[in-house]
Amino acid sequence: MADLHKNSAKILVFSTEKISDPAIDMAGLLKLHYPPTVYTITIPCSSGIKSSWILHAYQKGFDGVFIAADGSDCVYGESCTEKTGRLVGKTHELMKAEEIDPARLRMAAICSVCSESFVKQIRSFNEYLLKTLHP
Amino acid sequence: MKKKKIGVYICHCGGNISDYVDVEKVRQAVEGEDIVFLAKTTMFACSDSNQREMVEDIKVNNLDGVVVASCSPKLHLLTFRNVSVRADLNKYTYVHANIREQASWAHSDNKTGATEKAIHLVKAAIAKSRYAEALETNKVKAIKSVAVVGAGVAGMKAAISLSDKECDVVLIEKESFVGGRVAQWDSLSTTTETGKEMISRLYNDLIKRENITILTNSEVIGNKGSVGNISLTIKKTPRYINGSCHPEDLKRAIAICPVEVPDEFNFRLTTRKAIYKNYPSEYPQTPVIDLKNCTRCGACEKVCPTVDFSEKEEILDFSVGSVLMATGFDSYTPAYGEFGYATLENVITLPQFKRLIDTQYGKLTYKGKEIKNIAYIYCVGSRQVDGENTYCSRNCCTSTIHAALTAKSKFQDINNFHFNRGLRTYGKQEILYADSLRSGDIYLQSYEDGLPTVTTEGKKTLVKINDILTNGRKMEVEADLVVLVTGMVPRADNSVGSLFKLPKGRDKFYNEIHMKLRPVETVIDGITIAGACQGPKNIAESVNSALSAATKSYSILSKGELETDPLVASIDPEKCTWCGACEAACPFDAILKVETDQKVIAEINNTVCKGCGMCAPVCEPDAINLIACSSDEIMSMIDALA
Amino acid sequence: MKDTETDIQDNTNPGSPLGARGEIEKGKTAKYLREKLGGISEQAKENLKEFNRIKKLMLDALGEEDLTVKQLTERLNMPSDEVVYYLMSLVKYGFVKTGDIDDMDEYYTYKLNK
Amino acid sequence: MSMDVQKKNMNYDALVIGAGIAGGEAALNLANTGYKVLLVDKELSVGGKMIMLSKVFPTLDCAACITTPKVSEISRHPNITVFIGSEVGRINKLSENEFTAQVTRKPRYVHVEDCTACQLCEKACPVNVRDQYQFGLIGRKAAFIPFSICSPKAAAIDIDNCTLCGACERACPTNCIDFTMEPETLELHVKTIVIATGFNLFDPMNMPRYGYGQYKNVITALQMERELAPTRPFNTILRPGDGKVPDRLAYVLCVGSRDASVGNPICSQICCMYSIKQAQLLMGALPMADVTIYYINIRSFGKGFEEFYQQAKGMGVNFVKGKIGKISEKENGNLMLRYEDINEGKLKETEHDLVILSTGVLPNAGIDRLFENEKLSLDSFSFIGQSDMLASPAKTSIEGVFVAGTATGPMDIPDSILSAGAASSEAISYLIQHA
Repeated sequence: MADLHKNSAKILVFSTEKISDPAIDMAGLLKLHYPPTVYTITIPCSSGIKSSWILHAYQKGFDGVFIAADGSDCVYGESCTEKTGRLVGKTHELMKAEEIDPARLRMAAICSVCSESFVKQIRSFNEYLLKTLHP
Repeated sequence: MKKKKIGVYICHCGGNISDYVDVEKVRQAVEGEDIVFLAKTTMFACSDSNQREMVEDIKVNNLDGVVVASCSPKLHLLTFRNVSVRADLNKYTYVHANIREQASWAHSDNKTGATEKAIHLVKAAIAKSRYAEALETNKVKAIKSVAVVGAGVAGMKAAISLSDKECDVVLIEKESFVGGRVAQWDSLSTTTETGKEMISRLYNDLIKRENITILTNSEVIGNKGSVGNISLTIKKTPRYINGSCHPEDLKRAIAICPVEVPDEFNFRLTTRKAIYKNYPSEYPQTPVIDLKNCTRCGACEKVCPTVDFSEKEEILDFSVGSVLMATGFDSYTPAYGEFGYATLENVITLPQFKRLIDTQYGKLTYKGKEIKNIAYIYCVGSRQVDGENTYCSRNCCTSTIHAALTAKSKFQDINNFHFNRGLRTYGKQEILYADSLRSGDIYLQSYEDGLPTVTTEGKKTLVKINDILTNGRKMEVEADLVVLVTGMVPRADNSVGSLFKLPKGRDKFYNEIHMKLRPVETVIDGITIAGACQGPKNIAESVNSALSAATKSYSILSKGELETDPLVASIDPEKCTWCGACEAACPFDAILKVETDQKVIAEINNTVCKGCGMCAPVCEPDAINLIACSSDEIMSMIDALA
Repeated sequence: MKDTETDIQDNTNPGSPLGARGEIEKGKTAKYLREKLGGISEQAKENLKEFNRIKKLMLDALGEEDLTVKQLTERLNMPSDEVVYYLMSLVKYGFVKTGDIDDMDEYYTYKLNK
Repeated sequence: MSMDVQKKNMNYDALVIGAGIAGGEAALNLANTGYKVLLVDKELSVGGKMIMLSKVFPTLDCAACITTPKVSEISRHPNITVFIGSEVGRINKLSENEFTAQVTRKPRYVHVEDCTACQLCEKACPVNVRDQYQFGLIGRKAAFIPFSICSPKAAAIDIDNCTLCGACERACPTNCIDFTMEPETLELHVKTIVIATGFNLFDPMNMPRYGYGQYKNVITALQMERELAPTRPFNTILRPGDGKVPDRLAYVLCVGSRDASVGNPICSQICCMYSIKQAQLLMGALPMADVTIYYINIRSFGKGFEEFYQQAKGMGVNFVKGKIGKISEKENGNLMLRYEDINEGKLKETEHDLVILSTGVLPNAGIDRLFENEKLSLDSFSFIGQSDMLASPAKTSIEGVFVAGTATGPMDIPDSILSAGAASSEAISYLIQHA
């Protein structure tokens, strides 16, 4: 594990069952590689993520948390984008209070075919986390 | 609570997983977990023999649940839930771990990393399994009625097929007339029937059925509910013609109408009036007044008593169990100047050419000039190297050759020159290609890096190519008419698709769940797709997919009842203090304010709740959890992944 | 096996007099068919003989040293494609296993699976 | 003859002939709607040709991952009865929704319900013959499990090659082997029929200039398919002539397709794509190898196909537009391909060490002869004729008889599945309308 950390940060991804999961699956199908210390937890909708989960991940040693949000494609309605944005904002405040770099929480809209965009986002996030946390 | 006993199965997937993930190492890493009673590896977890073994294991060892680590749950979650059910377990005790798409394939460049990740993913699944409880599915009444959106050949066939199965159908067409693209064609390959005749045949079949409602000039503008009971709001624009119009009156009305606009039915080759019908036998037989272009001069009203400008737009509500999308395709419109399109006057598209040869007799002329030499440039808007349309449009090679042969047999002295990129007359269509070669058509081919050019020299239009079939020789044809073989593109107007949140594929057509396992279903439960809205198809292929989609929509509803996941939100009445935040967050009005034991709290209406979880993070006292996605489960998964 | 009037279940087998006729013992039915047919086909007999002969030759040769297909072809003086077929069958049945590949990454050596 | 036919009391709503991917899909659709289905196949397993494949284009899913769950669902569906190792005989239409069909069940000599697939019989059997499920690349026993993911997973006895030594019986722990089994012919009543008899592949022995059969390093694409499958015969890619790991492989497309001289002028629709798929898999399995595809036109017309073709080019697969004239063999087993390079207009010759013939799709003839009192029309290529090809592709010349999959002509797996969807839709409608 120690070796793995040299070039890959530990990232928890919250992904949604119907929209971003298919993109992440397709990234695998197309063998678009990304660091193997990126783990996905699937939830129905990105606007259902609790701040407490994200903070728990940092406590447990995750370097970063990435929300693969539904964006405007959300099957539960357009308010998803705004609500997810709000909970990210709230979590950022909580992170600041606990002196965690807010940039360790990232969000991007990943639609069902955004495999390349997902991998790009994760790679850049990984670089950022390695630079700031494991220089 | 008694300690659980679970079984874990780690799949080789015949090398797809085990070539990169050391499955035995994964097995050893998880077999010691406290609730794991047995852990096995298997060549194909989904195989019949392994499924039987799982059932046996569960029964013999009284397991409380199983975890399978294999491919994406999109493929086989249901397979293994069913295995659990066969072993008398509740299907919600099953937990899936995806170690193929998200481990072995994603990290095929790093076997150690892939194995480590697989171990963590399986441990997280085991953690989730600890909390996975038996749940009762929600039973929902299914309305035995299907809305078919789009009355082209796919939609019409789907409607007939559903009606045959004693299922009510509402067939919704945005245009004023049914028949879609096929109604625009006369001669079709492989049959002597014209496109118009085929549509007439289907329409005559449709209208004699009492369980089909046909709505033309109609669009779905609202959508509520979910599979089994979907409420649609439909806007129906009036035809402004009341009752059946007398043919003679109509002729007079059309003659007198002073408006002339480009006729889309003939791909703008001709014009039509503001009151019109596209062709005499068109359905419905009532003409329509195109109010956007009508000047309200009132001339038609005077000669045709059925004209009625007082008709109002109607808003209709329909409740259906399933929606079948058959919204078709658009024909690619070349860019300004692409092979001379819109800049040279004798450059037209394939659909325009087809209308041209259908509507002319004796001599083939375009803009007053007689046509003898025709150059066809293939793959315009398809197989693009620089553009977004990287796909092949499948049908255009055959369609072009058929049109070229039709032109040759209908008009004299036609010379066809096909500037192609490799002919794709697949299957039996090959015969048509052979016929064309025999008739003397000339084929010239290029690769994508040496496409033909269209230039003018004086009054001449020249098409030039370095022909790879003759050793890259520079060839030049003086063409009277250049036909751009334009392919199929997704509908520019995707309003109905976005209304239902239908996902699109890389080619921007609607995407099926799985090309081979579930080819007509979408990730939106109860919405099926048929015909060319899913990707380029010819008529027979569209019909096959339409009938498949009809069967699928029907089978969802045929029992009159369907089961939905009970994965809804739940409220802890102890913690809830009713602040109303959840009610405001819920997009489905599933949260009610109730009074119990002198306390006002929130309550979830389980039949309305869709389990999105939007209410959970906004709850200050943290009283809301999603079943199967509770904080306990997520936190324990995070612990296992850390 | 089943009463003729009942519906036949999935994947059951065609009719068999076993059980109906007391004299044929379960587990010893090959003898019954041999007697009924009056022996077995010459071709099947020949094929078995040939396989046993080649199997013995191959296993003996590999017993001396590890060999490639080419070397076996020379030792056994038989066509190399036949060698591949029989050798790979013996790998499948567990008599032989695949060893290392040569420096050119072209030919594997094969050895006895002890 | 009629003396032998047992008129058992067997009635089904639908008879589906052929348990490949199309027949299986049609049977499941009918059964899930509540109809009783009899599914008949002449092979020892359901799954048809697809279950034998490695991975499938353009998604590179493994074929087993798609077929096995369907096969498993078929075998346990309460509304589906499966007769494998069985052939349909004469069929008569008695009235609007009443057909009689004779089905002959060949003995497997194993009681499937008792077999645990322990393979002890296989171990005990002394016989070795070429394994038809590995297309002759390797041997199998006369007592054998057809292949690892077959369904039902049970042993069978190859009676033609069995020496009746009895070793298998003695080894069998459940006493499920039974040489007293005899063929039986049943007559059943059904209300509708779906024909899903699939296709045959062109036999390249009919094109001697390619040397198939004579040159051992000329193989068919289906043989390569087995070499690439998870249950592969050699556990790596070897050329069958001498066990060499190949490094200059060539695909010859349109073998027995688009070729009026061998009686098959039509395009087989799948060979370009399966060859491109195999080339991609070979690039993965043999990273140092050169793979060349000799083609006339690449027909990557389906959803995601063109992108898949471009992906193969990107991986380094070499595409040569050329017609192969003749193949000859060198002493070391390598092959010289003489071809006309269409781009350069020259005759050329190149050396390869393994040549794969992408053989075309031919009709699986004979089904029309089973219909005794009605005529099942064929098209001009002997595929089953479609009476209303564009508007109702699953309808045949006989009302109540429908056709699914490649029985009507070449098509790929997604199209076969959609065509099976259409056939079952028509059959369900027919059953409801003629209830």
